[in-house]
Amino acid sequence: MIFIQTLVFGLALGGVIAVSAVGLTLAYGVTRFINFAFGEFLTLGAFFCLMLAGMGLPLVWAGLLAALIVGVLGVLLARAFYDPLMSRGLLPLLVTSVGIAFVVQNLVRMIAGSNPFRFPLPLMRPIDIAGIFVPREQLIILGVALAAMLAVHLLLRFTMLGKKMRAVADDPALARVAGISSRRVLDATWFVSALIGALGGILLAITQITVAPQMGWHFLLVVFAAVLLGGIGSPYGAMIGGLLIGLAMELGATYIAANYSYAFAFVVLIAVLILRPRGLLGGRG
Amino acid sequence: MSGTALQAQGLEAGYGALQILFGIDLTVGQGEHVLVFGPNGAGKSTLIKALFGLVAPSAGQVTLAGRDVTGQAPERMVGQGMAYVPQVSNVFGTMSVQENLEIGGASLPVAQRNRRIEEMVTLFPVLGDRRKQAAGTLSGGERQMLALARALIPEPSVLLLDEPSAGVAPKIVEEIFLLVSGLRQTGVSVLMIEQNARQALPHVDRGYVLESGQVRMEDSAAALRDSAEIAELYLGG
Amino acid sequence: MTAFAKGATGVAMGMAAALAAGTASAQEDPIRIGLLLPFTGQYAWVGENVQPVAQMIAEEVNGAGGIGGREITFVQGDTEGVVDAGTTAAQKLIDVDNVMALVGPTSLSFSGSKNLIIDNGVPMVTPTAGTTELDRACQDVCFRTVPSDALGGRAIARAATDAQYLGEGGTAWENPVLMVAQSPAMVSFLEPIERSFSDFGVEVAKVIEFTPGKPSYRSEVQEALAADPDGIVLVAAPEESARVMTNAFQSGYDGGWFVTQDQTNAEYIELAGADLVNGTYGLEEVASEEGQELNRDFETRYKEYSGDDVKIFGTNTYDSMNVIALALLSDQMDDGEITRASLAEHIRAVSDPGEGKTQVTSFTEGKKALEAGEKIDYRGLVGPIDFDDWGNIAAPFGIRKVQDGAWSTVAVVPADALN
Amino acid sequence: MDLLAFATGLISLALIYGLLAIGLNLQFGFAGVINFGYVAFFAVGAFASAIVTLPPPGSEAYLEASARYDIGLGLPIAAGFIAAALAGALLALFIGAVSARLATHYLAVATFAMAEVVRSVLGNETWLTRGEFGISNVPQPLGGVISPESYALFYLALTAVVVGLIFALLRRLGEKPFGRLLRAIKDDEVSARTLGKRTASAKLRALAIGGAVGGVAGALWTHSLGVVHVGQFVPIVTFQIWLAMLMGGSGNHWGALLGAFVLIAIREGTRFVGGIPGLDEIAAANPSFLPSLRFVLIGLLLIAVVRFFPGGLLPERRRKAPAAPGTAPAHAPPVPVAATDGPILEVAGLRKRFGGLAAVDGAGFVLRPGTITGLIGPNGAGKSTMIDLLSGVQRPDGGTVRLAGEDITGLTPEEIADKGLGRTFQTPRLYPSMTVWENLMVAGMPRGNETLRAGLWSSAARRRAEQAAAARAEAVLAELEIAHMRDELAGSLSGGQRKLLSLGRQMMRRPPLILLDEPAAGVNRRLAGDLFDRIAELNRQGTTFLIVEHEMQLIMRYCDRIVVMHQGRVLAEGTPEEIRANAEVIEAYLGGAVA
Repeated sequence: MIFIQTLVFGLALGGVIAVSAVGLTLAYGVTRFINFAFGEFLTLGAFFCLMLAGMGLPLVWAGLLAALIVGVLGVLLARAFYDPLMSRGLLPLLVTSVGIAFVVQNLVRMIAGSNPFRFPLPLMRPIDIAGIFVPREQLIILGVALAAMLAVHLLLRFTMLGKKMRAVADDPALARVAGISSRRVLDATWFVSALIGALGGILLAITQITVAPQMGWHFLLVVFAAVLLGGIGSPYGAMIGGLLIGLAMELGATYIAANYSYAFAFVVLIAVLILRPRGLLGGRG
Repeated sequence: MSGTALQAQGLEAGYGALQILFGIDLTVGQGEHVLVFGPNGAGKSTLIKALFGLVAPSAGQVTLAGRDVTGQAPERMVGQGMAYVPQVSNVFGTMSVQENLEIGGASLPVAQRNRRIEEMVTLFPVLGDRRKQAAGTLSGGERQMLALARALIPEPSVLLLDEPSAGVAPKIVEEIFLLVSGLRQTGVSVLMIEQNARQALPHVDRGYVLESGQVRMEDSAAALRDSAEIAELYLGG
Repeated sequence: MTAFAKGATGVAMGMAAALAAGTASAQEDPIRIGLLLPFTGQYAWVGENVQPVAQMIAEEVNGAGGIGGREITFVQGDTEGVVDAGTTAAQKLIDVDNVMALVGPTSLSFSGSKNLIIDNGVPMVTPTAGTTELDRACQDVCFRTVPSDALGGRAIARAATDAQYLGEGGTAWENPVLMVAQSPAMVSFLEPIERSFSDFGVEVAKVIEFTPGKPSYRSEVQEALAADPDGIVLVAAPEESARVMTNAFQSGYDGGWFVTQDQTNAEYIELAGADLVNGTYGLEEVASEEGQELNRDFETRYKEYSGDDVKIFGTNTYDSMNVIALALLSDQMDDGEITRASLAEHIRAVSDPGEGKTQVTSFTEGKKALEAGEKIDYRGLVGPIDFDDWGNIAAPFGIRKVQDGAWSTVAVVPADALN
Repeated sequence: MDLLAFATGLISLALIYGLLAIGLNLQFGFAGVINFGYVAFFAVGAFASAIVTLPPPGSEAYLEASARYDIGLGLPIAAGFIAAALAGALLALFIGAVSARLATHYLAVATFAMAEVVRSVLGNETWLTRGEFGISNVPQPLGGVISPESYALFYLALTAVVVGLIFALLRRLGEKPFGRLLRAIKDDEVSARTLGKRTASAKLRALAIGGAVGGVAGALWTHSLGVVHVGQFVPIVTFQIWLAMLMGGSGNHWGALLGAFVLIAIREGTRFVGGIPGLDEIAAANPSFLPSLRFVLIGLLLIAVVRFFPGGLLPERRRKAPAAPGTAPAHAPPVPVAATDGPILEVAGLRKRFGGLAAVDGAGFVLRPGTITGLIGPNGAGKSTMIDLLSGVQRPDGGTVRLAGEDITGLTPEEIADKGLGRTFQTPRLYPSMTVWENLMVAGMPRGNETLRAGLWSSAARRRAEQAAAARAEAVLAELEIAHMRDELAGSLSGGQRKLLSLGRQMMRRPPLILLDEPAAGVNRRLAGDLFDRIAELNRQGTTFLIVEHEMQLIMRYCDRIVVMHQGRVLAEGTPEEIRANAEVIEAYLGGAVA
């Protein structure tokens, strides 16, 4: 009984992680580096949503608009800071992304202050299914997460943009030769990555009730774990990885030690990586 | 032959301090099939890359149907009507055959793209049977076909082929040359570099022999085939 | 210029900037007080909550002519919530800014700056460090206007186990669970609460420690609920507290809650939502009926001043700043000169109880009394503010409860009830 | 106001961060590990040293300090530093074990996660670390003896001595064969392996030293403050260390140290941000405004340093080689191979597939000692793959390779190199950031001299080995006529000079069999001729050669025998005359129905 209950909780947390992980891994697929500033897309998404909702916009619209804004911001950030370094190898990009994370996170604090805000979702009693509590918020999260993942799937499989993204991810040199402007695909990728990140941030805010400047940075580790577990650059891997990490965290907290649940997620990750250095569905490094 | 499709004049290129090409002059007429061959290290690959903008020429000019396209980025070359099929890894392995073809027509309107895909499938029936299959699982010959088809979708005026016989089982090689030869009906001009000269020559109109980054000979395919100089060139004097 | 010279110039320029700023500020006249608190990092909210209250008092002081004509100004010393930054921040405040007193630090930074504070004899009156680690940490210069968690924890256990302190309809808890966040400010409650419950005849069914900063605490809550508690004592920062209570609500829990003085404020109700926290018990340091009234006055005044509700450590800061300001004034009136050493003595002088002393509850009141030549005993929002040898205060506690979206006091636990 | 006291504390802190940056530099700069969890070494060092030196529970000192913790060994402070170094090194070895399996990105994130696990353990295992309470009675060296006023100065001196000592040791190490080897590995690991270098263990040692240095920094830190608390060791510390290292320039320790001083100057200098008109008004409304602005600046700095100072403030300087020894240049004797009358190399049925492509498909041939054999064939015939298989750079899927009768199939490049097979690469794969002389010295140094111990204590025997190698290097420089390039960076050489140097590295080792992959490609004709004359000269002295080359005139002129490969197989074998007359070979080159 407790086990099933834990699974229910783990799935919802996993959904949040999975959405965020898909955003991160999409950008990796095309740009070939792990964006340490990705957590800030989550933070910005939650804050913009909060701000827009505060201005009287219905929550759903506030969320969508916030995601769009963050998507555009993502493109601008990438153009200003990442693009000039694209030819310089991995380390400059990684370090720059850490720098951007510092800047954005602290800018948010400069404007919004340090105290957490409540995410304006009304309190709801859980649904009781044969003694298993299913919180309604979790249903919302799972619903949005599934919709987001489905949207990513449709994008990648059935739109020209998605196919171009996959082509660039598969072989950037060949994509160029085939006449695909990597510039525009890159922009589109950053837009989608940041947008999904923002959506993940809003889901995270629903899960954790509060919105605070450090939320994305803290959550980033878990998202990393999911991305690596699934195999870096593989959106479907990220989805599976996210769900697994969510389950591992809740199961670990329940059955091993609550205060080690982060550590537990990472131990699972490192163990998997030692067995499968490229993650579950990863083809390349 | 009604005009010049592709022309290079005094083309020089290389990698950093290492110069590979020393003043190449070359023309491809409209609808003409031209072979460039020569020993290892002669600069064939660098030539085709310089023509397509993958290597920036340090001097000289490349014109496409009279327009100067020297050093333009490859993705713009495609828009100008030039297509290029690299030697190896020339298909998107994680994507299906159909998707590979769609990528080839990414810049075309949907209707035209679909029409071109159907035309290509007619031209290469094998691809039609494997539309859903991931390109990474195709055989060497099928890959070359897919790569050719993808490059042809936007109806280029000039097609550059980088060693189409590389990495292909010997018995398929002839088949591929026949396929390329069959492209004459579409009117596309072809510039092919190939080491496998003897086997390729019968399928082209004209040939250039490259050595040490310079054009050593230029003649009709038939004349080159019978030249005694060639064997000497390959095996040293 | 060689690369090395460039680098060296960079260092020199940084140092020079530091020097210039240091000397510039030294030539000004105001009395500087250091805010040795985290303003960034995980605990940034602490500094953010304390500073406006301190500023409000400073404006009151400066508006009334300052301390012998000198204004009180603040210098931020951001501890970033880590030890080494806390130490360098303290170094700068003490050595460069030459502050007269410190508001702060938190328990975490105290460990790194303790030697600096003692060696330089800088009086500190911290509103934020209730940790039991400070119970016997330093004499003479260390004071705090927050009772030791040992006392707070005992008050919670006392109230939870005795219906008379739980207001109308309240029933004593028989099977409590204790949930504590693993952060320096919280863990020190753990042992006192657990022990005190036992002392008052009720065993804590389960103690759950949890990592702060996690997105959800469903598993932790599930573990707590498995013990079938009739009440949960929750010790955590507001963010985690809101999360735990929401997760418990979502898991169908409808038992009682008891939180520490950290969450017993209007801010917390807003963060967690009034529906969620309705019926929650909280703790407040109060002396008396009168003290409660003072608290309400402060809440109103602060709202007028900042447009905001009083947040964690607000009342404690009010008392810290008043004690410092009154001690400064008293010290200045004594011989016209203020030193760190004399200030520390005057902190005791203005707050200790005594025969014939005038009891005051604000700077303005105290100033009037001092100018009238009286000796004063500051009594604050948190309690009578009578420091023991180690700078601790003993406070009786008010038990509050969220009713109709606001805290209201249901009982007072007198100091002798905690023995 | 006491600026001196303020500065004292900051300089100590800068030195400690400098030490951390140096440790990270060892791990990243030399072992190539992108460690985003470096703070973990700092943490374990601090806790190890604290726990080792704390008075044991129940002891008098324990009671006096009214301390509260469960563990304390009461050992002297020196033992604490040793424990810290050990703890750091052990953690590094763990990372080393993991890093062998993981690619860069995975490693960056895995180390990042590892640091969080370490922090989690330190925070949770309260019996060991007191968790969130922290330990606050960590003994300070001479704590009771030195007066509190001068203690900060004393500790600064102590820190300077410890850091200076480590710095000097590392510098010394850097000039020794061990340091040269590390720099070579940093530039090109595979090529180092083909010179017989045990790169994996050298990297592991660099990792461990880097870990130990981080641990010592932790010890210095905890004893300076007298406290240790898990809350210190957050990820941002790691990135500050990265910032220090990158600012300084990741090639050298001076840079790392300088970077740390700049970091601390900026980190603490930005505390004085404020007083800008307009800023204070905004700041009044949000107390976190100015403190957060500091971190915005630090973040921007991180971005700017990477973007505009790719080499850091203090780029690596060229090292000048010691003056040439007066002894007469002499050739090193060839490495002896087990005496055999038979062939020096026998290849049989060798196979290697890449995906669907059979690059080498059952090839076999034999090399006689003392010959020069040409390996030719059209593009894609499998020649380069053959060289890679023979030298162990790639593992064959099947078949056997015997060197002087001994089976070397599937051995590692370094093992094969030790057995007496040398090789060059088509692109020379030198160590571009090292000088010509150093390139030769790395190649010529016997393994026993490249140990860590040899770097710290140089015995007479080791000095002799160094001198012998240096003498050989002069001989090779003279013979190749590149003595004037002795102190140039290999990266600044022309294509032809690189090929010469690449041959020169083999001349330092003088293995009995050398495989050359296109030695004349990209080299002008005159120089190519010179190169082949050197090869012929070495051949006269007894070295056997297998040469992949496209320049047919050279092959025909210099080779005793020629092996022709086509489509992964050996198509023909014989003397140059035989090959030139072979119709099959001509067909293979020109294409046609060969198969």
